[in-house]
Amino acid sequence: MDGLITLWHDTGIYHFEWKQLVMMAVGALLLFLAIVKKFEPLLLLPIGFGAILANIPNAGFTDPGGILYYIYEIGIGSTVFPLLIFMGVGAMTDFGALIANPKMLFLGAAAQFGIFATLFGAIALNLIPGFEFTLQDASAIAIIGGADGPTAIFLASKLAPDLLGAIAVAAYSYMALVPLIQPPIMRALTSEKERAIQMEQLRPVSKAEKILFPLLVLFACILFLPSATPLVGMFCLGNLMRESGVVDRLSGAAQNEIINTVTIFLGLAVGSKLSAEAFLSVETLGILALGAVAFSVGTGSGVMMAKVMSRLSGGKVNPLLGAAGVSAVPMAARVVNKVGLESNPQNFLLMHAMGPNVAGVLGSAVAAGVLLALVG
Amino acid sequence: MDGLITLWHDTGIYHFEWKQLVMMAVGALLLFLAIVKKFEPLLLLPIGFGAILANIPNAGFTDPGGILYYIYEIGIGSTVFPLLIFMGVGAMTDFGALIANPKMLFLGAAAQFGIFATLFGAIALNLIPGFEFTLQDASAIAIIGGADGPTAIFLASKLAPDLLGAIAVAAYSYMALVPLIQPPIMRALTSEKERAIQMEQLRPVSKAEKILFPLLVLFACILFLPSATPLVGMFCLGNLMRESGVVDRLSGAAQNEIINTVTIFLGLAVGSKLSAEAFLSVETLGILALGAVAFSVGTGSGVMMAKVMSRLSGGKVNPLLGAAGVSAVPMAARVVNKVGLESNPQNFLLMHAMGPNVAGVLGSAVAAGVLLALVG
Amino acid sequence: MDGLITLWHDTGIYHFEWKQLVMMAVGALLLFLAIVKKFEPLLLLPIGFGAILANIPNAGFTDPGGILYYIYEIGIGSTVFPLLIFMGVGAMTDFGALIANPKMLFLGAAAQFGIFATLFGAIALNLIPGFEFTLQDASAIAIIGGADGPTAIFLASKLAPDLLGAIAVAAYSYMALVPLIQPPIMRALTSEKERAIQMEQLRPVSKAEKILFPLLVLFACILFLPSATPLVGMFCLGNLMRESGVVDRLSGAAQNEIINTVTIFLGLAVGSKLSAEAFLSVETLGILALGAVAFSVGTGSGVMMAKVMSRLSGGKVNPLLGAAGVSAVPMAARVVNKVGLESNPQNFLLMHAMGPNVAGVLGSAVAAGVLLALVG
Amino acid sequence: MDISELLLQAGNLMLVGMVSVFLFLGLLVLVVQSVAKLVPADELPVASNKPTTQAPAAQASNQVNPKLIAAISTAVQQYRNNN
Amino acid sequence: MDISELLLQAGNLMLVGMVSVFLFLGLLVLVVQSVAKLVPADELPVASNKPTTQAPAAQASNQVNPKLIAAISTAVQQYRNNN
Amino acid sequence: MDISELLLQAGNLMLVGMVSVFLFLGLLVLVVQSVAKLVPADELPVASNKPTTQAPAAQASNQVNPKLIAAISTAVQQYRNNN
Ligand code: NA
Ligand code: NA
Ligand code: NA
Repeated sequence: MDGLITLWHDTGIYHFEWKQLVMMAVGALLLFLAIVKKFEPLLLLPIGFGAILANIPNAGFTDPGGILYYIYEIGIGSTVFPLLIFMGVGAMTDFGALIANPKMLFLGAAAQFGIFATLFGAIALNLIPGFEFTLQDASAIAIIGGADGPTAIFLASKLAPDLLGAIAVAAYSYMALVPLIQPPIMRALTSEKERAIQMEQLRPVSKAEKILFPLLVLFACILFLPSATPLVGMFCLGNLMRESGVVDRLSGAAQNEIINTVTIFLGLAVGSKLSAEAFLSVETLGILALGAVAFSVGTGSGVMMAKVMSRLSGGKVNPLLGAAGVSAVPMAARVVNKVGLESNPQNFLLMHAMGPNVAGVLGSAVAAGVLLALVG
Repeated sequence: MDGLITLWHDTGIYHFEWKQLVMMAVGALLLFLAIVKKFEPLLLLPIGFGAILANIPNAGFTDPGGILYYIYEIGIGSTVFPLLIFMGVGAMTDFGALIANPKMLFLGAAAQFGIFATLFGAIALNLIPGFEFTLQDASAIAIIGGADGPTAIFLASKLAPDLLGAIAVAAYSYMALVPLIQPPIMRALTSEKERAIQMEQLRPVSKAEKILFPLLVLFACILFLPSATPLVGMFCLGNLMRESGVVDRLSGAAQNEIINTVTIFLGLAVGSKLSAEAFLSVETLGILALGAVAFSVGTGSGVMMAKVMSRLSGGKVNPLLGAAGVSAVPMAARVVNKVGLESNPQNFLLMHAMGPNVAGVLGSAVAAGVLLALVG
Repeated sequence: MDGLITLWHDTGIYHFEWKQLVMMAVGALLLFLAIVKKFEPLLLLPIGFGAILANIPNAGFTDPGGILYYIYEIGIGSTVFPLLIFMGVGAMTDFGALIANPKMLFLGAAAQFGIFATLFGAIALNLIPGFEFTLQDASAIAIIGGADGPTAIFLASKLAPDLLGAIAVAAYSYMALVPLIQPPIMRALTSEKERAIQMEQLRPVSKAEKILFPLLVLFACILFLPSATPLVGMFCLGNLMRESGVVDRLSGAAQNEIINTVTIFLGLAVGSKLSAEAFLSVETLGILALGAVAFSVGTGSGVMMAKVMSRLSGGKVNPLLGAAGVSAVPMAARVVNKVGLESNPQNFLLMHAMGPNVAGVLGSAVAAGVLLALVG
Repeated sequence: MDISELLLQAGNLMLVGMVSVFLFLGLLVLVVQSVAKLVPADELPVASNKPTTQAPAAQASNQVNPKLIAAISTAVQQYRNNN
Repeated sequence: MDISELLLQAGNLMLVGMVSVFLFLGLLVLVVQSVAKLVPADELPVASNKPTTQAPAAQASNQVNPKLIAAISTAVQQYRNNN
Repeated sequence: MDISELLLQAGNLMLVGMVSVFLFLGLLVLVVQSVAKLVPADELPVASNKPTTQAPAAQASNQVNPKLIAAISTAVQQYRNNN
């Protein structure tokens, strides 16, 4: 019965270190949030499961030859997975509301202040002993404020791969928490009267405008910000496939089989970066704290910008719309709609909030491009 | 017209060796079994086709740069393909019947005796000149008795890659032959009265139990048998995606696009290992003989265990259910149902047999983990 | 504000060279043809988009680490993508019309004269200073006359990777132009009376014949032309999955998720080869001119062969059918039908033209095999 | 390694393997039984005796007008062509 | 690099970043407005206030006979089993 | 290699290539004709003059109530959303 002793020496029980147990508990917590609380389950379920698998002693999931090793290296090390997700998101995005009211782009711009303020905050955290964030680390952390998962994973994989697990978890968790984080900030910064403002109906948008939009965005990006073209280019490819109407097979593949398959693997790969060494550090606490700051500041700056636009337009813009500028599509737009209905039961802001909402996606891709160009 | 002579020197006819012709005939036989006899066509059709392609002289399918070379190295060399199939099978498996009557797990355990008896048998074959199976070879061969294709391919790719083609072909062929192999053994070991035993209706199972089941199986595996976690982990991931109800997009991808795509490539890759050098040997005959033994012994030991449980329960367990413990889902469960109906036209055993049937999948994954830990 | 200067030095505007601008215009032209003119949009849209991305200065899409680099190396460098497309096309092809009237294979053979005449023409172009096509280059260019995208990409990636972009663009563009290129040639070579010939109804084809067809084609290819087996083998695998009727899941995957996904990536990868250095040369003009010749000669030789067969059969074959022999499925068959209806409103040639049409696919795969064997 | 040594090892593997498999699946029996006691039942319980979701579909199909099925297949076909 | 230097750089990044984002998205505002003027409207314009194509489906489903839906699910199931 | 040599090779390729293509496809003609003689016809033969399976679907769609189609698209949409 030497075999039984060999097996025993091989068991998890024999090899466990407390750190791995803690990381498995973190994985289980993510599964709980995904399944019971329905927090971004499409990502947090595979991330949580990946975190559990990656921390099994003696199983070798993340060693060369293990399945999570291959998935991470092929999919995230190459940045291919977040770009494919972005292509799929592009194919699922309707820019109609934004094209009808392009000034909403300013809200998507303003909300990115959450990113840059957090960057400053992350560097300021270095004043506290124990934190030693480089500019690269700080930039990768700050992009949590973009409220856009694939952008955060893309930038983190380029600038701070060691922090990728914590950054992705923070980004998706706070995106799920948008209905809790945003309303108090929105109410604090606006008056009852402002929140009750009704918007004019959006004009119809022609098919040609919708087809030209992704091409013009890409063109502007090529001219002025080439470092953002991987993200923006794949996003625009997806959107062009959608709007052109001539490649429905491909658009369908991007929206369904490709994005679904990649989501499973992306989640597992992110989870595989939730190793005890990388995650159980004071830096993770800092990242979680900074992420909350990022979302809050982004919401606030979006709302403030919307207040300015409301004044300038003579009260035709509901300041709540600014909160949708952080992206977190379509959650933030729904929150805007809900808070708006509280003040005025006739006030249906959902369509209007889709404009700043998708503008926020472009805004954070642009911010990521700026960060890549300047600190990458 | 030198060109025509060059072409002639390039033809298959000019280069054929008889061994390649024999292997093409083997490939054609597999196609025949798949298409005309409907033996596990989803696997045997691509395996047979892959065998033909791999044995074309001068075509280079399995040389570096050839498509079968890439598919094998990327998919099976890395063990990624069988694990993805297992994820898909997990997403297609309903553990309800097993959760309602967990004692059926003992039947899934007993049927694994087919594996370990075959391991002993494979070593004993070394007494015959011409056979030189190592313990690794014997373990990979024995797993045929697990009646589970991806488990067999996973273990063979780790322990005995040279035998992978023969092992996979034997595993899928015998799974298709379950309706012929099992009934005589089942009838021989049970009395008419035993076969007529009717089972109590299964209790309803709650959603929470179904969600917790894959997590608890994974947890037990982490604690006691980490070497089985690649197989069990991916299986449980698929099942959790299914039962959680919050990621239907991902569960659908695992059950459809991923498993279908991987099945084509897995079959071709297995077929590419049916080269003349590896397959046309006395060892292949040994593997085919041992595979038949494995299925028969597994069926018998499952039935014997069920007879013991029938006695202990005072005749509440139909001993036929033990035969479903070899897995071969859902074929073995259907065979149980059919044999049961012969003795008692009111006796619908299908649902009851799904319990030991899926238990057999877990059982052989556990057995694979034990073999990996002890001889890997 | 050093940062703004750094960003400025990073912009596309600062770095553009006129050649890249020209290539982006080429990409935009392909998008225009795809979206507005509906020229083979499934391929030309991703090719055009890929061409734009590949020529962005400072974005690194085609440098090691860039997404287009990975896609090209993994998918086309390995020849895996065109072979998977071919598998999907096989799964979508119904050989019924060809099996019912196998003599149509001669039309598919005759139309390949477009390939070999163009090969001669490409070498003859070397008489003009500035052209220096090797036999490999000439063969890759000539395959444009096969009117089959994946075959052209497969052969070009093996024989002349530098010309791949121009060859693929020419192949798909001329396939889209078939309704303009073919009718004048067809009318010039046939009399009104010939064009009015009505064909006998096709006999029913049994399921067994349809299942055996791909296997027999593969077998003939193995015996006589192993160098064509990668293309023909994957095509026959797809067709066997379709016709066997026992693996509908796999056939569906080949026809949908696999081919759609691969099409996006194949297009992007081809587009990534449209770099200024490779494309902006006199050779590209030569390739475009030779491609037009190839289609015209192929159409003409197909029609002439059909006239011979019409004579030999005593006027039972409509000579227009020869034009369908170039493949370009199903466009060429539709053109035949349309031109036939002009001369005789009762003359429905579509079904009859599907025979030479799919024969043309086999014919150009065979021609590609011959070229690979003799100049590869 | 000579054959008797190998046979001994194979026998040992057989013993250890079967013991492990029974212990592991036996543990699962206890775990599942405990969960069943601890977890409250669903208010509208999921029937455990449906092995696959296809069964009800197959049943239902007997009650369905064939013309309707034809119409639906058409729609599905169109749907698929568009995708 | 000491912390004050880093803070300076972070501040600089904040300034440059926000300026770039506003310039870029502001440029897009102008571009979209120009396109709207230059491009003719569709004859049957696409309604811009439909965020997703699911909305009409969801609406329609309220009007549909549940028995019909059951029949359709059956058909879809069969269709799926064949694929 | 000078140009006349290349032209000679190209001419040779043309000849060899066309001969090969005709021989190969001609062989297939014989093979298919033989198979047609050897293989028994289906009892309910597959009509060979259907190029695609869409044809019957397209036909059928003319007979189908548009309201039904709408209902079905809804169902398919729902089905798809769940997948
Ligand atoms: Na954003
Ligand atoms: Na088993
Ligand atoms: Na052709």
